[in-house]
Amino acid sequence: MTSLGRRPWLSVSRWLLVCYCIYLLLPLYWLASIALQSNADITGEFALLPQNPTLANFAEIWRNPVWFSAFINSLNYVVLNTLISIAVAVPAAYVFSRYRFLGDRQLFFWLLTNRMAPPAVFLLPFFQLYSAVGLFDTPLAVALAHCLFTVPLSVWILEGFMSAVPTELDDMARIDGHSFGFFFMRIFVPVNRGAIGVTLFFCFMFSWVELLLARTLTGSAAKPIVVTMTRTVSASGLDWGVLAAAGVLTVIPGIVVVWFVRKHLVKGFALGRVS
Amino acid sequence: MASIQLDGLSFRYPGAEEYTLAPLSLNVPDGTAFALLGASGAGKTTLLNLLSGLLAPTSGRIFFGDDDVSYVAGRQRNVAQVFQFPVLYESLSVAENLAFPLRARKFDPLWIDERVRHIAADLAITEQLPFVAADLSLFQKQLVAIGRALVRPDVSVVLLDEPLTAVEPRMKWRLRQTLRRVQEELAVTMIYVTHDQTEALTFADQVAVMADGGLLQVGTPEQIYATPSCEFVGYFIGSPGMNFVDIERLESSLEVSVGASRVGFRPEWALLKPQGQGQLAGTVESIQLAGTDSGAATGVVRLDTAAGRVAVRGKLNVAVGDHVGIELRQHLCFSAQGDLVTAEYD
Amino acid sequence: MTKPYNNKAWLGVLPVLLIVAFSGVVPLMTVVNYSVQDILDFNSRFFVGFQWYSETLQDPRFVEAFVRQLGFSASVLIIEIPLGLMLARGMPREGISASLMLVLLAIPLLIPWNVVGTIWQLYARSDIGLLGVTLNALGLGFNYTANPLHAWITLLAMDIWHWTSLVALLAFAGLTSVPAAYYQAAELDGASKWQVFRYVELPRLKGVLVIAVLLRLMDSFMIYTEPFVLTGGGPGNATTFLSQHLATMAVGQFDLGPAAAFSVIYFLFILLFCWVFYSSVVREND
Amino acid sequence: MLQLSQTQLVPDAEAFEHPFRAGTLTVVLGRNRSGKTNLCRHIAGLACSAAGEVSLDGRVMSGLRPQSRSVAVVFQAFVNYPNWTVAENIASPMLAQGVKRKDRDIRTRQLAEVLGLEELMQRLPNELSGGQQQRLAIARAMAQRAQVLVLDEPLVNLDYKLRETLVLELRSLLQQSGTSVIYTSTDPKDAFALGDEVLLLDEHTKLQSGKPLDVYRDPQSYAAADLMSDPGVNPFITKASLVAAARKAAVRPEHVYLASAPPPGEVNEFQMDVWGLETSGDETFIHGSVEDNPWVVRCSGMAHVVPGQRLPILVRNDDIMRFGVV
Repeated sequence: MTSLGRRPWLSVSRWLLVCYCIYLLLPLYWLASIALQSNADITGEFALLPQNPTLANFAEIWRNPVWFSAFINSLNYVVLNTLISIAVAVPAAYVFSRYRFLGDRQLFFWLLTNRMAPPAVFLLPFFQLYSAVGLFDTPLAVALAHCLFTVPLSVWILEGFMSAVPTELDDMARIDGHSFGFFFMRIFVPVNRGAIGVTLFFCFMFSWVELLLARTLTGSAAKPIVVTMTRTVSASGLDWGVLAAAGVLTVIPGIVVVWFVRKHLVKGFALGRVS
Repeated sequence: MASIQLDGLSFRYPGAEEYTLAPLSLNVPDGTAFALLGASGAGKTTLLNLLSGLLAPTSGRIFFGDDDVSYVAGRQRNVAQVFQFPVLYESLSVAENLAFPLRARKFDPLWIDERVRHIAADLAITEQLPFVAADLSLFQKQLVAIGRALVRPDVSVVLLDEPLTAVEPRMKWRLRQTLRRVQEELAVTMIYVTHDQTEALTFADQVAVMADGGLLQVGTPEQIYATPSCEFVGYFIGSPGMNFVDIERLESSLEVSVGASRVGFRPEWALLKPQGQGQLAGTVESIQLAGTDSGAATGVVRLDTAAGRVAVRGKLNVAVGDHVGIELRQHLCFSAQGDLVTAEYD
Repeated sequence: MTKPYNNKAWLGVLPVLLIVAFSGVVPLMTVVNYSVQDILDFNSRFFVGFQWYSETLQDPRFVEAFVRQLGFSASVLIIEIPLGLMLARGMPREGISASLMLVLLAIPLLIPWNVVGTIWQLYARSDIGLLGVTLNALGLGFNYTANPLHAWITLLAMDIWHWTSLVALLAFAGLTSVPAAYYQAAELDGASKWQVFRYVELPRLKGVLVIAVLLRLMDSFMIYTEPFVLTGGGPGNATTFLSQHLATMAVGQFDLGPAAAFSVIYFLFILLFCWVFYSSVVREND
Repeated sequence: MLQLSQTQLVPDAEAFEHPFRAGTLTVVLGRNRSGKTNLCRHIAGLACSAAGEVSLDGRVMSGLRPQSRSVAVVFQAFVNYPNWTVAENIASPMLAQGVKRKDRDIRTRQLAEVLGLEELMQRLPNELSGGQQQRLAIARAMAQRAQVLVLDEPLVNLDYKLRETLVLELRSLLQQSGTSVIYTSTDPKDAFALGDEVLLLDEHTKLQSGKPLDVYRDPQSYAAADLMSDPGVNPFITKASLVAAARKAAVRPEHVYLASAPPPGEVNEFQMDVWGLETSGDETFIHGSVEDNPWVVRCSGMAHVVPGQRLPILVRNDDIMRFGVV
């Protein structure tokens, strides 16, 4: 809209935003430049730009089964966690947004406390529990453990979005004669696909970044990327190049996911409440 | 206080072909109560946003008094606006809300308090002054919003965008009367946007009827109702609107102006007569009761005639299917293009 | 239209209850169980009541770690909340620049926490890091692995880099919910920048800011991975926070009782924050 | 015939009975928050605080879910499925009834033509104007071919002129449909324009019912009289002789005449201090006070009256409505 009423006083905050973006991008740039340099160049004499950029580090990761399988393991439990969380949270959020029932407030609060539970507290008990159940060192273990955090968050966000959808829609479907299942799958879920997309982003965000639980619940078979990276630093010589390359590769999936849900991101961050 | 002069003012969104607001010229004398009447999408709110400075005109000029404000920012135009829902500083008290525009313009604090009390008394919201805006009822909040618009002595024009939409039907009448009374007392120029003809004809000295981004007619409520400039205005004002029939379809002759090809008459300008009388013959298609007059049922009779459907208002002493005559006690003449032709009527 | 009361609704909530209880309730019970026993090995345990609790509370290392944690969380809040708010006010609201800015700001939230540590390690090392080398070139003798103050500053800089976007995006969501009419009315009033922020934007940001403050408070209170990767709690234990202290106790020295007691105290503290959050935001909406 | 018995629209409201005869169009008239929406939801079987028995042609429906009641509803807000096209929205009830695709498409096209939506078939509801969205909701309700059709103040969110045209369309549409129609409104004009029958609701309970003209002519209570006039009746004052022993008396705004145009029959004269007036062109409402009672006088055309003026007005004897004659 060609408008005169644009808020002229943006200059200070806009200038600050630009500085912050630079502050944000510098370390990422440095990660990428290290990833493009051979170890010799990195530890050699310091240079702002990579002298002779090489993709050797990335090739090393691609070829080396340890790194490659770690990547797959990570994606494995992240996707599993996201699917479980959404499959479970969508019906629960529907019920929270549509009905009052015995203990609904207490349950909602209890869910919230789990989202806030410090992972460090659960290291040992998780280890024992999942070994007892025979799930240790499997992607399902990490996925389930992460559910402790992603499910409450998903219910919270989805409930916010769903209460913005008028209940007359449900009434309309009942009056038309549709069964609840038909209404839910063919009308209610599609109408909320934006909200589900945003929730998917939040689940991915949490599950992909977490280290503690992922490390505790995996041995060698299901070792995720996050763990492999910490091992490389401490154990073998400090191969910075390969480490940086792995770092770059872990950033990319996040960017892809956020690009797809960017339109609904703002509402998601309002956790569906403010909108 | 200022008169408002628009010449050739228009607005079009960048990239769109047709105008959201086609070029129009208008003069609103200082201190008048002016109504912008039209269905939704007629361009009323776009015109309002051009006046408030939210939108910059695509072409044409806006003059407040004799200075050109076409591209001046809203804050320098000394304009106030009341929106469809109450827009207040929810965390501030009513008194602070009313004083806000005055403090922003650095008026003397003592004078501000006196002015705030005066406006509050005028709008009968004196007891609400200390309360926080958020705690008021919707009706009271809208009164405070109106107060905020009137509190500045130097306000050039007060813009109102369908201010009664969110107010309960029973309270609309009170708010309308308050608005009209205050407008006359302070003699401030007001532009009132609405799609409701009762609000427009009640509130305004001058009414502008708009449709599809164009200005069709500007006139006093009587002119708009009695002599619509074109068929659209004739139909739009009045419920049911004016009937239109082709002249050659009329049974008997009627003094008709030169160049007229159609005749327009309001439902209450016609009279039902026994078959064979009057200028038009019709069969009763439906009857819509509206109440009783001296005991007899009255309402609107809809008839099918050789010249199409017409509606006649009066006593319901007919039944569906009756063949009757329609006598036109009053009528207007329109050209083939639907514009009013100088009418002769007794 | 108030929501109808219907206990059949439990069917929809049951799966959530099962999943979260499986990984939430059982482990918590085991922790509480351990926290009141002295466990030598699997079959010899003695009930010791609150001994571990009192011991932990007096343990100087716990108190130090607790104070460090509070210090860290406080400084995180003091910087990130206002900074995030100001960034949000500068963010573009329409068009492609708005989407690009959203994606850019969301990136740090998507990087695995240990990779954030690694990035900052590569960035701040005085031998190969862009920041480290530049600071030294300016003659500041910057070395976060040796100097506790430098370690703290680097940790803080990293956390700001990592999490301020969350506050900015939350505040931005709150700002975009302000209807345009309020800005227009303020413009016609001739309100100043500060007045617009104070009387139009801030009242609407209350809910969102409470969420931001409590999320950042709790997440910073639980921080483990990034400091572990960057400084390993060093130099010495200058940057050993609660989670790290707990991790070394529980996994390292394997004295289960105190570690469990510590965990319960830690959890109760978080529960307190949570209750404050629940009562101020969620109840306000119901 | 739809029969309501022991119906309480809210828990402590007075119970009432009412038969909606088959094929008739009943306008349920009541102020805001007088229980109209609860009545609609009660008949349709939707969750609400109303209680009581609902039976259709003798079959008790009270326990049944909306799905198994032959009741279609048009809500006040324009409720359509946002992710389905116009055509899919109209076909929705037929889909639920298992009507085969061929018949569904034919009936969908017919209904779209009747309601002027034929060019918009592939559009989504949010691309339509307010009037079109409500037409879509009406088309879907009719596609259901239910025995009872409920419309809860369907036109209240529409523009002034659009409302007028849609009332006409609805009238012809609903009369041909042959189903029992329940149409709620706050405006007595709708009762006259649409209603074969009118049911007055006040304080969540039935006040009176009958033919619109009959209820208009002899209301059984002051509240019933007040409901049938907009803006409400004029309360009569203490002049004992005129209102005999009635506890309450009132006269309708349209039955107060200006001295300049006296009506036939025996009249009584009053003086009105004019506060102001409202006009829509066809008619004018003069607001003022008569012996410090707020009164409104409705006269046709655009009356020229100035606030502060003392206006002589006339009231015919048999236009005065007397209630509670002792």
